[in-house]
Amino acid sequence: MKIEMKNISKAFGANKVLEGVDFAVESGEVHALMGENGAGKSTLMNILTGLYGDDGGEILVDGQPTSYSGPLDAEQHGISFIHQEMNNFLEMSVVDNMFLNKEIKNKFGMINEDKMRKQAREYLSKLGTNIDVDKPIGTLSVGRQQLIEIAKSIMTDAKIIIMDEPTAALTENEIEQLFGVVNELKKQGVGFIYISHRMEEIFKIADKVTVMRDGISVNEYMTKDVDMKQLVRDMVGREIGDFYPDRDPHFGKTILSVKNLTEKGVFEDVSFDVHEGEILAFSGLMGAGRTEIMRAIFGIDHYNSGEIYLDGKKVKIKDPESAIKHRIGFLTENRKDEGLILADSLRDNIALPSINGFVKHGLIDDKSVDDFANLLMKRLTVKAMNEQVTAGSLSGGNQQKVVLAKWVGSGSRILILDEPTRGVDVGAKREIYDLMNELTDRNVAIIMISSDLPEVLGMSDKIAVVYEGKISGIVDTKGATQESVMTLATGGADNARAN
Amino acid sequence: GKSGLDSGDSGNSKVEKKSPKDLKVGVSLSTQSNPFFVSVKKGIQGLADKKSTKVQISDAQNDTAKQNNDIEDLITKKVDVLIINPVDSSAITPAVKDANDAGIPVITVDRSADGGKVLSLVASNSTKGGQMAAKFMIDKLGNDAKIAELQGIPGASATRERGKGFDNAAKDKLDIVAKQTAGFDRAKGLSTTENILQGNSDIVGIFSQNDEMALGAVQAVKAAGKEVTIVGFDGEDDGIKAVKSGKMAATVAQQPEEMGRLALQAAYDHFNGKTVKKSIESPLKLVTTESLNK
Amino acid sequence: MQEQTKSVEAEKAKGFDFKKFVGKMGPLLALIVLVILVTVLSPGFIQPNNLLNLLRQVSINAVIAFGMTFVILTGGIDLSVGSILALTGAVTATLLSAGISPVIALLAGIALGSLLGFVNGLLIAYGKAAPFIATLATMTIFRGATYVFTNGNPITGAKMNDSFLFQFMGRGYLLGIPFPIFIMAIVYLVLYLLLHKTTFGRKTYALGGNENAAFIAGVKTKMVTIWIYTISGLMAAIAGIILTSRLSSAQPDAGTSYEMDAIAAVVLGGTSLAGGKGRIFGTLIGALIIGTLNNGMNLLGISSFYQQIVKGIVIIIAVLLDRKSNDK
Amino acid sequence: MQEQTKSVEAEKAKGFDFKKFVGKMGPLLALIVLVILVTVLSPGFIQPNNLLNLLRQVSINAVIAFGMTFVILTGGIDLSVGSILALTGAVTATLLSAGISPVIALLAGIALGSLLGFVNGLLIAYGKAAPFIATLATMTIFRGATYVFTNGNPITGAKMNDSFLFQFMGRGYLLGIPFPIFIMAIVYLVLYLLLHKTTFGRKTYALGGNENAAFIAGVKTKMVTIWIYTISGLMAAIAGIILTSRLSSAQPDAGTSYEMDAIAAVVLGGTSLAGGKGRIFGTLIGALIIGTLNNGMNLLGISSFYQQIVKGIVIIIAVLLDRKSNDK
Ligand SMILES: Nc1ncnc2c1ncn2[C@@H]1O[C@H](COP(=O)(O)OP(=O)(O)OP(=O)(O)O)[C@@H](O)[C@H]1O
Ligand SMILES: Nc1ncnc2c1ncn2[C@@H]1O[C@H](COP(=O)(O)OP(=O)(O)OP(=O)(O)O)[C@@H](O)[C@H]1O
Ligand SMILES: [Mg+2]
Ligand SMILES: [Mg+2]
Repeated sequence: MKIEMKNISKAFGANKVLEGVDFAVESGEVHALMGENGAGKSTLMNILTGLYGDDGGEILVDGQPTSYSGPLDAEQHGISFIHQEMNNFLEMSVVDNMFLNKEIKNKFGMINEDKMRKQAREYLSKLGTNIDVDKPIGTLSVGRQQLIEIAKSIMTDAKIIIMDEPTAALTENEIEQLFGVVNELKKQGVGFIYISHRMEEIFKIADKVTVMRDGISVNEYMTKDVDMKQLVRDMVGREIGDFYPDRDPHFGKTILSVKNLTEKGVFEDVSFDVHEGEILAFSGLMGAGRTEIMRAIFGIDHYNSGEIYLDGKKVKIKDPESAIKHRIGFLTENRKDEGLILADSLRDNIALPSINGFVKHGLIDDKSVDDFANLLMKRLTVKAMNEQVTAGSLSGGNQQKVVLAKWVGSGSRILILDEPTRGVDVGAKREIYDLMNELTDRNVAIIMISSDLPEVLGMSDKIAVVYEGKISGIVDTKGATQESVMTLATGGADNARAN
Repeated sequence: GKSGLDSGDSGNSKVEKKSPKDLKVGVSLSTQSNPFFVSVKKGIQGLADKKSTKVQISDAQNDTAKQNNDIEDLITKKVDVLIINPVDSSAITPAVKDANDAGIPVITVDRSADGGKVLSLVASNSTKGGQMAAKFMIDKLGNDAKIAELQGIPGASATRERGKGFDNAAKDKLDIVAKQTAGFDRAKGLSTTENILQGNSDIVGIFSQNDEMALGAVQAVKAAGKEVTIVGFDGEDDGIKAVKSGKMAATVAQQPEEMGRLALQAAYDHFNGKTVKKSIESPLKLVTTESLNK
Repeated sequence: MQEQTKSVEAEKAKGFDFKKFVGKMGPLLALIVLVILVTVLSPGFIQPNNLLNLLRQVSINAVIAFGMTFVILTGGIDLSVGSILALTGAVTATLLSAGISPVIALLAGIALGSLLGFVNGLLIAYGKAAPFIATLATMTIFRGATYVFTNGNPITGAKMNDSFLFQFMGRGYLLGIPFPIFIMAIVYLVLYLLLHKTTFGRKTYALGGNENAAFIAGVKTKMVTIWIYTISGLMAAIAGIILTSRLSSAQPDAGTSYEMDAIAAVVLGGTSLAGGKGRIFGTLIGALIIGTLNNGMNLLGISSFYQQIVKGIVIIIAVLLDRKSNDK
Repeated sequence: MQEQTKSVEAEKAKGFDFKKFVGKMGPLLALIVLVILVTVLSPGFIQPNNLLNLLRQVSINAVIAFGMTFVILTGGIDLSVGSILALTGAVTATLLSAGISPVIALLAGIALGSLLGFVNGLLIAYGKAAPFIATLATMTIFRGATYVFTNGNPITGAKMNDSFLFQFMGRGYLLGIPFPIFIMAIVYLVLYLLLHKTTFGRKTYALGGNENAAFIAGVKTKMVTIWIYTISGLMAAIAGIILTSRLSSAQPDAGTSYEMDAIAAVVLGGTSLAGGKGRIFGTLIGALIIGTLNNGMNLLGISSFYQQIVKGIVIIIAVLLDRKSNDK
């Protein structure tokens, strides 16, 4: 199968997103699609699979002009799309999710659940997991949901599989597993469109890469003929030098100190210190409990025992409001469910945690809220028409920047960033890193949870590694390697200490 | 502009004579989802058509506030006379006063108004009707018979007055073992009676404060295979039919059409310069299976 | 908002999952407790006669609530069921009184109910009106139409009572059991299969769980929506026929506020108003709880004023318990 | 579901934003069209007297609907307002009849309404009950309590009519304008400021838009929820006082189904039932549309049966138009 998209254009109102994009993929190859946040990658794929109409251009499938009426139609013609934002039914079981709208029926037209279960298990085990298929999918971690999405697409016997940032929520192990499956399928003649912001992956898995910028496709390369620098230049239109900026940390006094924090069955005996100006990274496998620890500290979740000290004083943080009063900020890992109010304007989103500071004579001073929002948006280079548009209309990466803006704006002295660069393009990533440096220069302490090991090694001063709810080690980033961190993350603490 | 309250009495100017066909009559009825009041309307409309009187009829849907609004709107339309069938006799007072202020005479039907000036009240005497029902049951069932009572919408004047008449006359003579409200509603009359029969299988009579509930009771009694003397109130078409066929023993029949006619006639009389009686009693009669089949 | 699920997984590992059991069986337990309570207070309650009585009384609400379950599972609501009940009842009664064959009259009533439900579905699926407001509007419209059609009078044609078939619907007995109970059982069975064993059922859940995702998965969300409101209208029509037959007459104000009882039954049965979660078995239990309350309090001779208070409190307790057991 | 919003932004760039204007002004345009229509059909409509009349009629629904706007903005609903109205009206009337000072009686009524709303808030915030079902239950409970309290009888103490202050609430005039209109205006102003100019208002929107995100951003979601239902109860109490004063009597069944009119006003005004989106100005317009319809159709002498049909159809048209203008 060969798909060619020629001269595709698309506008949302006056926002011209695509202005003549060419892109092609065929069986047996992995073709990466790269571009900044908001470049229109997801939009292009949505046009291909018929979710959006296009405003011009043509789609040829095996040379024939084609258009699909919708995702199901595309799927039935061998094109399967794993969306960037997962489309799951959280209350429904894994198997029902996998077979939605393609249920297996018996001869009475009733659903044959046993057969569906058996098949679902088969496909999942191909991916090396044995998830309980009767569990509601909402009880699984994001990473596992992502794996299920992938199993779903394999299940349809797709000839072309589109993966829109499939690894954003996966850890190294699962990524390896995924790549194994991709290579296997490639041998069987399946073609892939692979969208990702992670450079290393592109060079590991893709045969070809196309870069989009400003609504057009800038260049297409064979991966082996191109280097990272060139791709970055194509994407952002300039050099950005090193991936990770240099850090020149100056630690102040201990600002946050967590002692023996325990919530039975979730995390246990968690102790660590963070200093002013320090970036402490939390690393670990999917489901290790890093997020849960931070939620407890921020007052969202309960904990059974342990103490939290701020500036040496014991504090009781009972809800996020009191955390914010203590000048802690928390960028959550799930921006759509926990980070943003999609129907509200950027301005209202950004101002929300600090809104009490804008009150004059009991009423909100709208003008200064506007200025405040504008300033932050400029500082974080949020790509949007103005501060009045709704958060829901931004691309994923820009939404991420808005969440960051809101916590930076709240004047936090301690910033907890849970996967801060998930789904963010290289250019923006670099901007976020620069901002992190700038914040620590101003004595802000940052706790960064990241599943991206290079990022952890590149941006932190210390690394706390979490294994099954316990901290298996806290190491200096200087001297740590991917291997030493992974060892801790998989429970081999003794080994690590020996080194 | 004026400040203060809107309830001052206006001077009673002399009535300007008007013939029926020049008269604009505003009618505010409590509800049109009950056959009784549909019949009242029929009575008014029938006479008005005959005499080519213009009537405008509004329906308060049993909502006191809506009725006030309806009457305000009729006053705005400058009707010559208002025929009001109040949802509630106390809550209608301000509207009557408004009409008084605007110099529009008010005739009330079926229920009175507690305040304001009313030209005339056309009604049957509900308390007396309740007594008639009780007396009939005592005669038929003898002293100390066990009976149940189906009550109307709590607080409605019909509920209060019919209940009062019945209960007073039945005191010490009948044994009222169950009293439940069924909201003047046939479906509720059915299920409530079913439940009453379940708990009191030995009752021999049911007094229902209207025919609708009585007709529900008829179904329940039939389903239970019992012989129970059921007495209704109103004399609506379905009720009369049930009495005729012996399913109900009796009903205290009002004559709603007659009530409507009498009200409009009072308006004609008033504008013809005649004095109208303060209270016009619409006749009640006890309709029994025997009297119908004589 | 916070701390969920983890515990569920943990329990499961231990073998028997007590909390999940309570979560699923909560409404049933509530019903059992209620039945015991009423029986102790009023022994007459448990007599077969009264139980049949109770089931017959429940049947109308249950049939409506079964349809409502689908609607609520999609995250919608149908306030117009009471009005549909009245209008279809009136039309059926009129046709019967006009001497039309009972089979045709009944089918016409059912067809009309479905049509009215279909209109609701259209407004919601294509008009994109919020279900609450769309069915609030049609509730008013259909009620008005009923009044216009009946001119405010109940319809009680003599011919209506000639038809054995029609009489049988609401007042017949089969093997000593009132026929409405059979209707309820059949409707339950059909809708149970539809909801839990067919692709249509899965789509219903999907639509309520995440409309966007359902659309992307190729579910024809508009079609499903329309069908679901059609089913609800159809159920209201069936309930209308039972009621009209029981009363031997069609009342223009029949079914007023029945939507609230139906919704209460669905929610008492554990179905989430947000959609995507629930079971039709729960609705049956919910309807039985309401019926037992009504019947029991009548037997106990509790004044109707207090009945309202008790009913409200029971609904609150049941919902709070259910939240708690779902929670942790 | 798909491609939205962007177009709106695009238009903005072009200077005058027609679609946004229509989207925002849609309800107002609908009202103007309606007023013109009624005036043409019935010239009496536009007379100052009738307009004052209309505004006074609207005031009760408007005051309730203003409170309901907050509730609906958080994605909730309050079905109990009609019952709160009745109970507070009855209590106030009883206190007045007992010779208590009118100021105290009025304050007691208002405090009671707030308390009842507070109970709703507690059930929803801490009991985690769905607003629909929680307020459905309290609607029943409060109504039952009203019947118990009044024993089903209207309350019409003579002393009630002695109090000038009390009489003035519903039937007074100030500068030739009925006092309930002033009450409506003051309530509007206060709630407008609260919603659009205070942090509480911002938090209301945030809560309705995404409760999780609002909580994590430091909004005390439970507190806000409780306050919002308290406000709704308070508004119902004010409406109850106006009504009781207007009727010179407290009816136990007062306010039945007023919740529906209030919700209709809010939704006609463009506030989304899903929460997070809408304005209180829209609610004012919505209430005026409903009032104009009622008043206009009365003036035109349309039978109440048809009035219901027309009202339902107008609601549908308005909602459909609004969807369309929001859509693209
Ligand atoms: N439904 C929509 N309505 C309006 N604008 C949209 C919509 N979807 C996308 N856009 C806009 O189109 C542009 C491209 O978005 P798209 O999601 O395709 O970007 P992307 O390349 O996938 O970015 P990312 O890497 O952040 O996922 C963005 O400016 C976005 O704001
Ligand atoms: N929103 C949620 N609701 C309920 N349970 C959740 C939720 N998110 C995660 N969990 C559960 O908590 C456990 C740990 O989650 P998670 O994978 O987020 O941990 P983590 O260490 O923060 O890893 P990562 O940051 O890589 O996602 C998982 O097993 C998952 O089942
Ligand atoms: Mg994208
Ligand atoms: Mg996490």
